[in-house]
Amino acid sequence: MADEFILETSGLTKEFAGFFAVRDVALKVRRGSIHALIGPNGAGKTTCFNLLTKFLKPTGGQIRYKGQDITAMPPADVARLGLVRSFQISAVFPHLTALENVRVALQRQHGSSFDFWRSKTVLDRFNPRAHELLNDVGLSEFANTPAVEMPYGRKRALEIATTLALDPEMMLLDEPMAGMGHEDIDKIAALIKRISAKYTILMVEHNLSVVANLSDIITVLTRGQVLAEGNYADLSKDERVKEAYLGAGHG
Amino acid sequence: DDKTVKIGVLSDQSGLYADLAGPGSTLAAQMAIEDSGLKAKGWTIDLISGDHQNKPDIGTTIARQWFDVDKVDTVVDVPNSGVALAVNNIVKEKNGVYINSGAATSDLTNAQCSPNTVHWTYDTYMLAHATGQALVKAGGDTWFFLTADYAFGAALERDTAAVVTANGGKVVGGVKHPLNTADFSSFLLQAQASKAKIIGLANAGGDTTNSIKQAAEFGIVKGGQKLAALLLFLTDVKAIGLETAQGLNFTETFYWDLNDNTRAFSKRFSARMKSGAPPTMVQAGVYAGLTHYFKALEALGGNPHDGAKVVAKMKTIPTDDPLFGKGEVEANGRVTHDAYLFEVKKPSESKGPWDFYKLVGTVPGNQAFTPLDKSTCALLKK
Amino acid sequence: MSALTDDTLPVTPRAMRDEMIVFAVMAALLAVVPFTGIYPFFVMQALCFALLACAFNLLIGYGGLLSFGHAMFLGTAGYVTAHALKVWGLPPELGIVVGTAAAALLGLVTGFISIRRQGIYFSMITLALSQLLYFIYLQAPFTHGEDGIQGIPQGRLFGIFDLSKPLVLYYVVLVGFLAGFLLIYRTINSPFGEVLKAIRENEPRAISLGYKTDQYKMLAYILSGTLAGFAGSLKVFVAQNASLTDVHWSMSGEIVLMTLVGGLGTIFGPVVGAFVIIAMQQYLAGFGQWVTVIQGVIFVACVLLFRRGLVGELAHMLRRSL
Amino acid sequence: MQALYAQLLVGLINGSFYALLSLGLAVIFGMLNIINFAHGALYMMGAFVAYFLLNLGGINYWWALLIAPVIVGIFGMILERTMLQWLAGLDHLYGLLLTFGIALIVQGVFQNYFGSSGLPYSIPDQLKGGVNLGFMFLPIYRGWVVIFSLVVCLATWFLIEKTQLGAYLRAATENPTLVRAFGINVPRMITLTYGLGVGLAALAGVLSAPINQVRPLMGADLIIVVFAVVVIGGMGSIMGSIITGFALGVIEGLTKYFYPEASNTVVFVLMVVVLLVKPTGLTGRAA
Amino acid sequence: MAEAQLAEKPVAAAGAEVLTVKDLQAWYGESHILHGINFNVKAGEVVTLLGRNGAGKTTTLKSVMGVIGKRSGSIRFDNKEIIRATSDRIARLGIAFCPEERGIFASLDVKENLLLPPVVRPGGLPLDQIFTLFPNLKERLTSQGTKLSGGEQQMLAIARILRTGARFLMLDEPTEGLAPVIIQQIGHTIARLKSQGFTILLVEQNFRFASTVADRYYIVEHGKVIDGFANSELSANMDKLHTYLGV
Ligand SMILES: Nc1ncnc2c1ncn2[C@@H]1O[C@H](COP(=O)(O)OP(=O)(O)OP(=O)(O)O)[C@@H](O)[C@H]1O
Ligand SMILES: Nc1ncnc2c1ncn2[C@@H]1O[C@H](COP(=O)(O)OP(=O)(O)OP(=O)(O)O)[C@@H](O)[C@H]1O
Ligand SMILES: [Mg+2]
Ligand SMILES: [Mg+2]
Repeated sequence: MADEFILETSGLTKEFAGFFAVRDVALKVRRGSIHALIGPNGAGKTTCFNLLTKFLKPTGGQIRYKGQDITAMPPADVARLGLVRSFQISAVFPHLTALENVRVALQRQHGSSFDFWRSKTVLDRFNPRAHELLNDVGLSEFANTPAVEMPYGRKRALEIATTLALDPEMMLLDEPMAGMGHEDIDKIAALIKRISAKYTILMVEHNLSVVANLSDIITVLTRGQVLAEGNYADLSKDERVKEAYLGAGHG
Repeated sequence: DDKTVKIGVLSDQSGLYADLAGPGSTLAAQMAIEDSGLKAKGWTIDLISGDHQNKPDIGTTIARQWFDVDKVDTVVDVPNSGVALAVNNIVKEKNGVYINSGAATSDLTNAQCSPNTVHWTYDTYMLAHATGQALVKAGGDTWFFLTADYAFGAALERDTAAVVTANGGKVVGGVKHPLNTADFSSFLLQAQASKAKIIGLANAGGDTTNSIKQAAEFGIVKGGQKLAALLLFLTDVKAIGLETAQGLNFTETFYWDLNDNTRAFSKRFSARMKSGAPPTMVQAGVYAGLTHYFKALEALGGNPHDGAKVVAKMKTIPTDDPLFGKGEVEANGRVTHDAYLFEVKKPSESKGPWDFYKLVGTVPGNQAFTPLDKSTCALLKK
Repeated sequence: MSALTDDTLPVTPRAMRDEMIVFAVMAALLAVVPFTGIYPFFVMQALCFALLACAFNLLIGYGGLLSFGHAMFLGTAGYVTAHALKVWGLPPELGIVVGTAAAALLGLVTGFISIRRQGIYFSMITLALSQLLYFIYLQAPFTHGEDGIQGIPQGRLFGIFDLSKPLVLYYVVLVGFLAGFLLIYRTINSPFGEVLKAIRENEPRAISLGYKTDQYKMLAYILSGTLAGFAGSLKVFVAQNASLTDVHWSMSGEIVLMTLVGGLGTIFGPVVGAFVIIAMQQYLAGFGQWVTVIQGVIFVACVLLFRRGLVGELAHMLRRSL
Repeated sequence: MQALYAQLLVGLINGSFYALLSLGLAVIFGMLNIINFAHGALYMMGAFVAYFLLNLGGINYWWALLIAPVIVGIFGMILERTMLQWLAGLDHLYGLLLTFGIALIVQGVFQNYFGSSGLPYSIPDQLKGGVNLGFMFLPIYRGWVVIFSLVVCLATWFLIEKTQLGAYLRAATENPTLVRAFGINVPRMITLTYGLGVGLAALAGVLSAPINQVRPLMGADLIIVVFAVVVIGGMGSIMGSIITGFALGVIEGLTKYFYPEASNTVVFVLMVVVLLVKPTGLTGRAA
Repeated sequence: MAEAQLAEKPVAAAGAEVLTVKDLQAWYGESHILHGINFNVKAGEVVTLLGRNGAGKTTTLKSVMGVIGKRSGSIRFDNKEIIRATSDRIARLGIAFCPEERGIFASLDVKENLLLPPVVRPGGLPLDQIFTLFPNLKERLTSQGTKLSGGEQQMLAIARILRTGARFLMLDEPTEGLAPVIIQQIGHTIARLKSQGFTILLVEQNFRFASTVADRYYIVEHGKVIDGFANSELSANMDKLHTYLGV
């Protein structure tokens, strides 16, 4: 049944001048699940994300999203189909306020973005929803703060709120917890858990407790290839995974 | 009677033409006012100057403002053909007097002629005819043109070529180069290969000086070909240096060392110039044009604010001044006077810092400029 | 590009109210100019350049795209309008329409070539395109080369307003300027303007949100070019000539200067900048040879001392967006 | 056909000026992130200094080749210390505007004192005359220009791309604060680099003095073309601008033969074409 | 050999204060970020600054390094006052800094990045040791610096300052974005460096990691140091830590 997997790849490969960053990856992401992609540094996780969201062109292989072949689609179109990503290095609109950051995303969702003859007060109708989203990620007090002035961890939260504003069917989160303090990590983890009821999530994360707590299924990538797949309990017993990723003292 | 006039010297004060017009033109105008003796006769004459920066926009705005706000009656000089033509329209609209000395375009007295305009010193037709005719007669019967690719260059080439053929010569080739070219070697190679006896430089300013300089480098003159600069000023020769410029032929209508009158004037002039330079023909033209203008004012006896009337008066009086000698203002506004073919001296022949020219021939005023029957000026059809 | 607009303050409703007040003051001041003894032609010319600078500012200040060839819109519209009036004998309103449309078309064509380039490469490709156009205009017979199109008839707007009367012309130009200014202001503060700002801030992120950023930049570019062309058409009636200086790269440079002197990315900066630069050209004309030196000193001082531009500095002092 | 060889050769000669000038510009852009609009004015100063050295100090062309770049380079370093350094980290536009202002001032001052038509400077005796190559007459001086500038270009390229000093420079462009925190006196290094770039411009000025009039505006006309060369080569790429400089000379030479009116425009056609095919220039990195 | 050499040349006698920060205040433009930071680091110690996001930890390191425009108070390093010194001088005194945002240079390849920081004194780690620590780097030496994966860039940022011979290292969140295996390696590295006489000032969010390497902790909050204790007192302070950090 095609509907079971929202995203499927086969033979996905990316080569940089003779170096295979991703090689022959077959990935199946089940609708409604939280799927984690882990692996040592340089394993090709970010490259994988870039391929899935079309920021990079695959050297080979195929990507199917909701049964549709998106291998040759431009990035903005992919986003419009509801497959949206966050960036490993935090990506916000620095001189817009948190509220405006979120609103830009809401606006795309609801059209009228080319209307240069209308006043932007028409955008005020998005404010309630924007505040709601900021509230969800604990940023209410920052609504009118320009993003540059926010601490690093808050920027990550803002980025997630912006992504959620698109009401995507599937979210790709690249190290959403990197650089966050414990409180924030817990907050965002809870948030991810909560939204996973509605959305499918594929995430890259090095924070093992997060991975362990959140993910339904984990794919381990090394040297561009899939090493193993399974749930946390199984994988933490897998010798190969231990050696390549977890190191001694886990399990 | 109203005996006040205001004169505006509109020139290029800071750009390419600043040396040959610019502050020197203002000085020439100043001297013309002093020499006219009108002050003693109860006239008040004010002088202002402006910098059109070689932009038609700025030129017209200054001119318009001069008429509207500063109550200027007369605009003089205006080098740069584009600006000159633009100002021409304004002066006509405001019914002022326009004594152009600095511009080369013969359109001022042809298609675009105006009852308010007098064109003094030179124009492309004159340059082409005087130089072309004299050189062909001296045996330079095959020509190659190095032409600046804009209307002025094209006009110079067209007019010269016509004279050359009319006098039995032949144009064997030519090349158009863009304005402000730094390197002419390519074009000079083509000129060299054409084997023409005369290489006509239908360009101006830096283009002319650079092409002359590089022609020397490529041994063009040594190889037996001759350069004819169709438009060259005293300041250009100074800039190139006699070493390189020697033997060059070209036409001017004024040279400081022409006769006692010009020498006397030039001595007074250079004493007051910051650089100590003698007047160029454009600056001399400003002096002479204003001198003639003052004669007309005196003849009118006052009320100098109807420009067309003043110019009409200028046309009825024959011109005669110490710098350009005798001539007349023709019905189309063209002033005729003698033109001279010069050759640049060898360094050994030069006796002073500005002693550059040898006179080789004189073209009488009535032959040097566009004959009235060939002028396309609408004023002539009346 | 972000360093250019680091000081941009978020636009709040209060800011918009402030801006409307300043706008009203500006319009009122301009409306009484003819009765103050200030020379109207100077103001008219400055208004044309002000509109031009505002159009340019729309692209750089809000779209983050520095065009170094904006003179091509000014010049193209100028030539086309001049030709339409003089040779085709069209009435003024049609002349303006044709000229502005030509600029829009030019925006479409050049935008298609340039819009995908980034940063300095965008600037340079626009410069290159405008130089190509300069070459074409130098060669094309209808422009009359360096002599330009001269003595353009001003005619009667809508058959009613006699544009050869300075007072009438002044108000026509003023209305044209204010209309153009308001359109730009609205564009900046429209849903479209918001997206544009987001793209300027972080383009990859905007793409990942599903925006086809090239299309937004393209629209901004065409709008900016069209309005610049509109300014060029108006200018024909003021200067009564169209010449190569309007297409030359130094004119593009001047547009940048005006915007910068006034304050990049500020609403009123380009207007102030245009007035300052035009005034400088007019009043420094009397300084003869020193004019370039004085200009140079002013630019240096601007960069070293008033980096945000005159309006930008003021806005910064008042903590307002202007 | 022979005429064509001749055109290619003179094109190459011209190209060496473009290469030298754009090299200096690329060094300054690459290392300081400043679009040095004053480059043309400094080139002009190089030529003028050579003139003064000869006419006031009796110092000949050969010494001028060495001394003039140093003098102008020092002038450049003073500019950098007093003005440009305050622009570090700001957008390119400010550097461009500031150097544009500087160019206006320098050119204006020279114009005031020396007029716009310029001064003569003649070819040194050792390089006078020419050789007949069969297909053309080659002035010896021009031959010298090509060879000399080629050597200078390659030496500069090596310094910047292949030495540790060059690595400091490149890194300092991206993140001067961090490089400084590694213990390198970045401000001084930047000043010296600007001096180097400016010195290259002055050197080109000295080289061109015997060929062109020594005019205050000699650089103003050239600067836009040189910019184009740098962009086509890829902003900041040293090798890119050297190669493009020479190549443009040749292409221009051919244009002068086949369609001379367009010879000043061909560089822009080239730029449009190159940027359409390769968005960051021939060898450029992303902007 | 290298290790023996290193051991002979400690920066200061063990136990002496290498870095003493008193009443440090710092500003970003108009905003006052640090309001009086006090702490010290003794030779051969690993000291960790802990605190919530935005507390001012990075700013403290940057102030020591001299890259914050406006700062006041006193920073003494090796008994020299450096509050007013420029960062290049500070670096040559033997302080090396690995920034939070990594600061890998795009215009340099990996090797050039690695060799960039000049050697300020003898005794840095030789290249082969660095490559055993971070094998990924060896493989990608000719890549453009910023084409490395996030984690590889972090490794590069740490590796390059180990070469310089600086004996006082400031690492700002060195484990961010690294895989657990690598984090363990970095832990070992820090322990090794410490045993060789290096002094390390660490900023960490990853408390679990910090607790494996640190000798002492300081807690930073709102631009002030509000508490400090030794690793041995850790268990006694767990409750406090919980309220400070939410661990
Ligand atoms: N544009 C590129 N050119 C060359 N090599 C690249 C490029 N992008 C990535 N790589 C290489 O591909 C490999 C995979 O990189 P990627 O960023 O996907 O790793 P990752 O799994 O996300 O690692 P991390 O956990 O450290 O972020 C790395 O070795 C990297 O150096
Ligand atoms: N460039 C800057 N301009 C203005 N404020 C800044 C700047 N950088 C940081 N800040 C502010 O300074 C405060 C301290 O920041 P700092 O980076 O030192 O925190 P930190 O403790 O390192 O936090 P994190 O754990 O997120 O790295 C924060 O409130 C932050 O918003
Ligand atoms: Mg990654
Ligand atoms: Mg930090």
